[in-house]
Amino acid sequence: MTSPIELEGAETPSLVDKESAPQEGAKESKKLEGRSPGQLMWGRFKRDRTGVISAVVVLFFFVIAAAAPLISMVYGKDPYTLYGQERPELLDMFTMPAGPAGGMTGEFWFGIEPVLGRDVFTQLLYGIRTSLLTALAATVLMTVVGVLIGLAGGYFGGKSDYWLGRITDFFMALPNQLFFVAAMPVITTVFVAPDEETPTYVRTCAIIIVLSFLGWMSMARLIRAATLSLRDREFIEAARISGASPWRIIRKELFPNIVTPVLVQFTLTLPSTILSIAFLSFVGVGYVEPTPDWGRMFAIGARYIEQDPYYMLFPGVAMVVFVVAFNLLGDSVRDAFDPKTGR
Amino acid sequence: MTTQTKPEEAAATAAERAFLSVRDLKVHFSTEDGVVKAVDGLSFDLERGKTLGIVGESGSGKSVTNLAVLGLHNRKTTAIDGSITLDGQELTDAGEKQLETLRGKKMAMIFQDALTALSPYYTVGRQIGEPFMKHTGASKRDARVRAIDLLEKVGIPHPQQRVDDYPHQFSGGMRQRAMIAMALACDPDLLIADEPTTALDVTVQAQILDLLKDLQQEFGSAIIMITHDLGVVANMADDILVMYAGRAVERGTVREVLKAPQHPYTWGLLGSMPRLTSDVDEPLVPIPGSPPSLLNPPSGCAFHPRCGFKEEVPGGRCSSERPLLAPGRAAACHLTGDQRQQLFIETIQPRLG
Amino acid sequence: MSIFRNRTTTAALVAVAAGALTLTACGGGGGSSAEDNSKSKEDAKSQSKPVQIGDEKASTGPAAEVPGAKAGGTAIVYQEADFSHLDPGQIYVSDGKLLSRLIYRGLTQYAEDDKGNLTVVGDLATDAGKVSDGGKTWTYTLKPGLKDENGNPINSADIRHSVERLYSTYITDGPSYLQQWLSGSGTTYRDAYAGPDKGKHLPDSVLETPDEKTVVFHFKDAQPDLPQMLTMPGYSVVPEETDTKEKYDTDPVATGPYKIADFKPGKSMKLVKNTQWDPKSDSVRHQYVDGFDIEMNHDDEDQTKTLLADQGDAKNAMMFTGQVATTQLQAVVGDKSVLGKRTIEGYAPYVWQLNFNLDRVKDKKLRDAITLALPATSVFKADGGAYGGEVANSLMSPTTPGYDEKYDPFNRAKKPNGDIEAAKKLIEEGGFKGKKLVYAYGNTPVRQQQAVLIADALEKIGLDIQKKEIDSATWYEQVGKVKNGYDLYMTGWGQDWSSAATVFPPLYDGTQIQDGASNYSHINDEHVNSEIARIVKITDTDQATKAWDALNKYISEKVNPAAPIYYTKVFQIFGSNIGGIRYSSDSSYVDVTRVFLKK
Amino acid sequence: MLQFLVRRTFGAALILLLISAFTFFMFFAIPQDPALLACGKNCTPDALAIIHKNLGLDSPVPVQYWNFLVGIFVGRDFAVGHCDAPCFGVSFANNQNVWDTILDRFPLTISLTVGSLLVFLTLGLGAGLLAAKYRGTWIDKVFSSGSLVISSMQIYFLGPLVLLALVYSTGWLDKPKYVPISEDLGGWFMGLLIPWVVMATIFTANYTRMARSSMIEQLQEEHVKAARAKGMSSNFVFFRYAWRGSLIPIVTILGIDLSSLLAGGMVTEFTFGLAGLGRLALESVTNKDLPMLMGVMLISAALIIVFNLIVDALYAVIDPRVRLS
Repeated sequence: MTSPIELEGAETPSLVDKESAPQEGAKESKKLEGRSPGQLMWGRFKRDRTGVISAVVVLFFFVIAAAAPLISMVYGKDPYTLYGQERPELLDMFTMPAGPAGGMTGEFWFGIEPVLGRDVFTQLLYGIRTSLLTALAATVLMTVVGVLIGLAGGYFGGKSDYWLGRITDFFMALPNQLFFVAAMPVITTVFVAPDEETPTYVRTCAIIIVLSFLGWMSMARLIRAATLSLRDREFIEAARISGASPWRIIRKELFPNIVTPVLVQFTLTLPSTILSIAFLSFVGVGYVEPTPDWGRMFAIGARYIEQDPYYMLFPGVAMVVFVVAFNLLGDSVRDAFDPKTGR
Repeated sequence: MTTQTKPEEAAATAAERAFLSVRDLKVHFSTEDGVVKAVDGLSFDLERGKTLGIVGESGSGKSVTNLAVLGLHNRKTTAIDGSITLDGQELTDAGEKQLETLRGKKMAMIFQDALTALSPYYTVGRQIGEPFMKHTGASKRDARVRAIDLLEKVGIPHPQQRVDDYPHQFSGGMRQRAMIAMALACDPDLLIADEPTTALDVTVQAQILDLLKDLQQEFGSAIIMITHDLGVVANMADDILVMYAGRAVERGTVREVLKAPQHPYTWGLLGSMPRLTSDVDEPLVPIPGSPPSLLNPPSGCAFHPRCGFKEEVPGGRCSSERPLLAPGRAAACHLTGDQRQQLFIETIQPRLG
Repeated sequence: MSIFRNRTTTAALVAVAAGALTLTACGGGGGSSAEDNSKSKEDAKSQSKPVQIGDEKASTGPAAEVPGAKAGGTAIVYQEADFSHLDPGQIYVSDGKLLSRLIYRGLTQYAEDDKGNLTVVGDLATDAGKVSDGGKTWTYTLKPGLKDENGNPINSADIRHSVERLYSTYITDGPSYLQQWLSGSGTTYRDAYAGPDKGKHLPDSVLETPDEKTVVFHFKDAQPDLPQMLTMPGYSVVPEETDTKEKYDTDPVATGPYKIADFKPGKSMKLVKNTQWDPKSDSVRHQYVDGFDIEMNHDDEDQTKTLLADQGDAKNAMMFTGQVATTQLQAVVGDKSVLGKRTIEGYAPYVWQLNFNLDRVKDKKLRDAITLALPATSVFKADGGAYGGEVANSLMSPTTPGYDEKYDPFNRAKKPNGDIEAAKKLIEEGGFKGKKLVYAYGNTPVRQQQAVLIADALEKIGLDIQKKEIDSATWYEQVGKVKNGYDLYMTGWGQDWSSAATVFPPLYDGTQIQDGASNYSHINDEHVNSEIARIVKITDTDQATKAWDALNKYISEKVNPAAPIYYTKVFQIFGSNIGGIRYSSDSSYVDVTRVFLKK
Repeated sequence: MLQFLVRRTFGAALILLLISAFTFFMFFAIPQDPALLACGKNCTPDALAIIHKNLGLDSPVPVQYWNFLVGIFVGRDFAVGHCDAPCFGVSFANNQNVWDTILDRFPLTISLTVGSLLVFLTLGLGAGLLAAKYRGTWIDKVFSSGSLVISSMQIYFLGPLVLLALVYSTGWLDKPKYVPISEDLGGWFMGLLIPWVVMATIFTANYTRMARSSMIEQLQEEHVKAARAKGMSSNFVFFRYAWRGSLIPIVTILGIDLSSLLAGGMVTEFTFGLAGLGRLALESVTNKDLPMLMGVMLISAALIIVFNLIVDALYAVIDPRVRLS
């Protein structure tokens, strides 16, 4: 039993499990005096040091992603100029950065890219920007689709649930990553004139569409299960008997109770979406040269890891930090919503 | 029956000393929001063969008390102070291993909702037999025989077949009976029943209570009956303890407390209970306000923010000074005995009808 | 006629080093040791002299022993992908060529000395061929006692059958020189004869087998290059009685020193000694090792790392068409115990050029500007670093007879990485600023990087470059369409044998423009067309060579249909126990016929 | 039960049919002639026409699809020879029989996937259980955060690193390779050890988290409390009562992860140069080799369906409520 249900308690007639969780009961009694669930969640979250730090880290990534153009302006480099080509002394005869540690200098903070000789720092900034924004859009879209389908199936049950379930099964049975790879060229070739460069926004849209088209099922299943378990609960029944419309019940009664699984799933999905985008770029159907992309940096870095491990260093560390922070943040968000399952 | 001697034993000792004795028990949880004083200085005694009813609203500390007796509180976040002695043995400082040998054998618990308290993954028979095997070293087959025995005793038809059923194949009442059978597996001396009938409908409720009474007579166990339903207490208990905000506010025999309650909170409880004899048009009178926060309980008498009689006490003592509960038949209230009697007779009793 | 292609490789996923899989039959080449990079053009020049024709003595086995060679042991071969074909008639690419050197024999083959000089000698035939009728008739006599792996004798009927089956519809991928020379150019030869399946033979006026040992070819025109052409693996013998047609591609019959003992498509192939092969009948091949275990699915990087580490089995391992991976160059070059001792290096015959689609890029000034602006150094370095290639000064390869190293129409010597200023001037003169051009590239990491480099340079001179990525597996098919819709695309081409006659006609003959033809720039110049028609008929090699050189200069200066960018090089590494490794000018990879295990 | 089986089989067949149709028609939406792949260097219109005929590309797309479906059950004749049922056609790229190729690659993929599954279930669940058992202690922190950090590294990052550390620089292990289990058990095990572990890492953390959090959740369940109230030892309660309940969400996640498992196999095979289905799939996609793509797609989907059946069976084994309703 999750605590959002108990928070509902004040306005629902049945609260059978209060006594079984005395700590909760004790705390509820205070909550009921004043603060809203949101404030409580925020209060609890604020006290979770790991959560706050992870949130700061994640926020930091989003901020630098958003401010990439600004930062690069101040820094005085951009991710497209081939510095190594304009200044041949930057690359050695193997087209690797000539300077030590991947060519890190006061001028090129994170070194320069092998072969083409672009600036790694701005490349990473813009790469994070590309990946994050694409992943965010895709994850939001697949979350929305998943929640809607899950709610519809779980709440209405019967035939619609059956068919939605079958559709979900169908998509689950698809070898996803294979389909990403197979579908991407189709989308890009169908929508772009044969003699024009595929614009980056078309690729972005294609990636978002493909990923969310094939990525909503876990969310839908989760929400369906949660909705099913909630549907027959007394407070829903009560709302139904009191004549509330299905939409109202979904919105007012069901939705607040599935926020936790949705948020937790969202925080799980976002990093994995970033990794899926990286996968697409890795096999050459996602972003292509010269778009700076986090995932593509891995593909490049993996190619030169032995000669120039420093190129991989910053994207790699950044990725690990980001994914870890995001996962910890997910835990904290869940704890804040539902202290029982936390640490 | 393997422990035929027990009832006589119990009968012999019950008169001499309390079987369970709780003294100045404090159970404090540390949570992220601060320290919750779930139980704060509780004392009571219980003899063998007797039933103590603990009554109170949600969050008044009655369930916590019993979890503390069983040692099932979270040891990392809970601080326990005071003493709990069971059959002369101190429980608050007992080790986990020691408690394990006591739980199920000397003291057992009947949970409120058998649906959640029985594991869905194992058969009823197995769950009943498990403690028997553990405490008596019986074989699997003996445990099964024992389970069938117990199921029969608690009134499950065709126990031979039902013993291999899973809890979800039982009806609500049957599940509760199975739950009771599980608690009785080793003929415990102390039975804690945490709202054993709340989740059941009224006819089944009565059956279960009758069952408990019968069993108590047969085994001579002491029972703690936790409930917020005064009707159940009236039916079952010998003594009553009324709890509010982690403390006992009134104590006495069933007759004393129900016929002549002394604490305004008890009055409130009685007033909010429907009676067959009362006029249909007469509204129930709920206690105004909601239970206090245990993180930050009200000063003085914890009940004073909801109490309708605090003006009767001069000098605002209700909000500044905490009333104490005297031993024996008593109530923790600043009202004098006369005031209580007068108020009860003049304002409360007419309402109760 | 050869191009870079390999359709079974997942090229999109691999860092394709140097030229991925390259094609067969090339003359010339570099030395067997790793020289200083800058010197190799000199070496190539000395080796791009015309091929010698060997006599009967040079064609008589057994082959001269390789110094220090020992018999026994099994060599392990790392390959990235499965062989695209096993049917000789379908073999055109290098992996098949190397394999065919071990398991097949044709009428002629190349003998090679330590300097990479090539001599055509008889293989199944007693010599490189006897010419008559002004070069129109060639007569071959088979050596005595030849047998295939089943012990069936190989006679003139088998040769006739091997030629005739090339006309069958299931033969689609192999070279078509012989068929075209015998029965008509383009695909018209298929109309002349439909293959042997219906019991019909080519008329004696075309192909004649007067007795069991004699084969006579009658051509319409003089074909001075026939002995070289017949060394191509595509013209290896397929014994008539065991020809399974379509299925031959997976289960062929061996005639060379080794035969296939076990073949798991896409995974592995085991070669063992072919006991029916008689060393006395072969003046080139050896049979030192007991067999080859070919393990597939090792990409270049993997091969290089494993061979460089030289642990356990890898000591006995070698590359076929693998190359030192770009990413491993530093490690290999930096290891003194490896470089030159366990590596071979040499020119591949390929010229990478940026084709202009002349149907769309019509202004020569624009073409010249682009040619001048190309960052040739950066582009070749992206494809294998310093050891991957060399800036190209001309459309002719240093390995092709007639190559002129001093010829430099686009100032590559002084400005190897592009002359932006000069290009800008031309752009301004022509008013091309802001012109939109579509640059197509095969979608692999290397081509992507090159696209960035090229687009960057061309945008600097004021052009609007639209980069269009294309599946690398069908790259040549797509740019090979006449109406491909692209303006600029890079292709690589290498000679099939040591003559410009295998370069200029396919690439620049305007009469051959059609879908699938290799005239990628669609050049259709009267003078070029007539010159090509004239030069291919010249039987005097020196004279022809001079004429090709002159035509090369005309094409670049007067038409400029394609900008030369770089020449590719081959760099391979071997396990420490592999002996006899030598760069082969014939295959442009290691000479597999003389490999042995040292211990 | 019979009805259930019939329904599941029917459903599976329908899913496979839909996937094949989806793939087929999506493939033909690409404005590129699939015959180009089989065409070779001299891709003249004549040659193209021959290939169209050879590969059966000369009929309308729905007819081709029908031929494909029929071929699966009764076999087909191609210019390159007869293809026995089940016939998934021949590769455009090299005329190989698709079904034979798949059969050939299948054992590796199954070895890799199942092996890695076992590794990450053992490691992940083990770490999760330990973390839950010692919740709040350093053990919990080490296992929880350790698995989180490790799984944040990707196969194509971790793989080369591991190779460098264990194979190239030290020579402690041989390069990963596939030896059929029937030929050499030890070789099979040693050859796949690195791929198993590397592939398992990306999944481990998920299971550690899941095992940990659902154990913690289960430990607060009433029936767990009830079991302790009747005197069962905490270990007994932990491993019998709580564990059993935790399995349900874990199995659910496992069902969801199955297709990622195939994808993980794909990247792993590629990273270590192993020739399995994943590599075949990538090759066929990048090459636009339709028959091979269809074959791999269908076999992968069938695998997922079979795995899902196993997962459903697991539900029934774990939870009698599922079994008996």
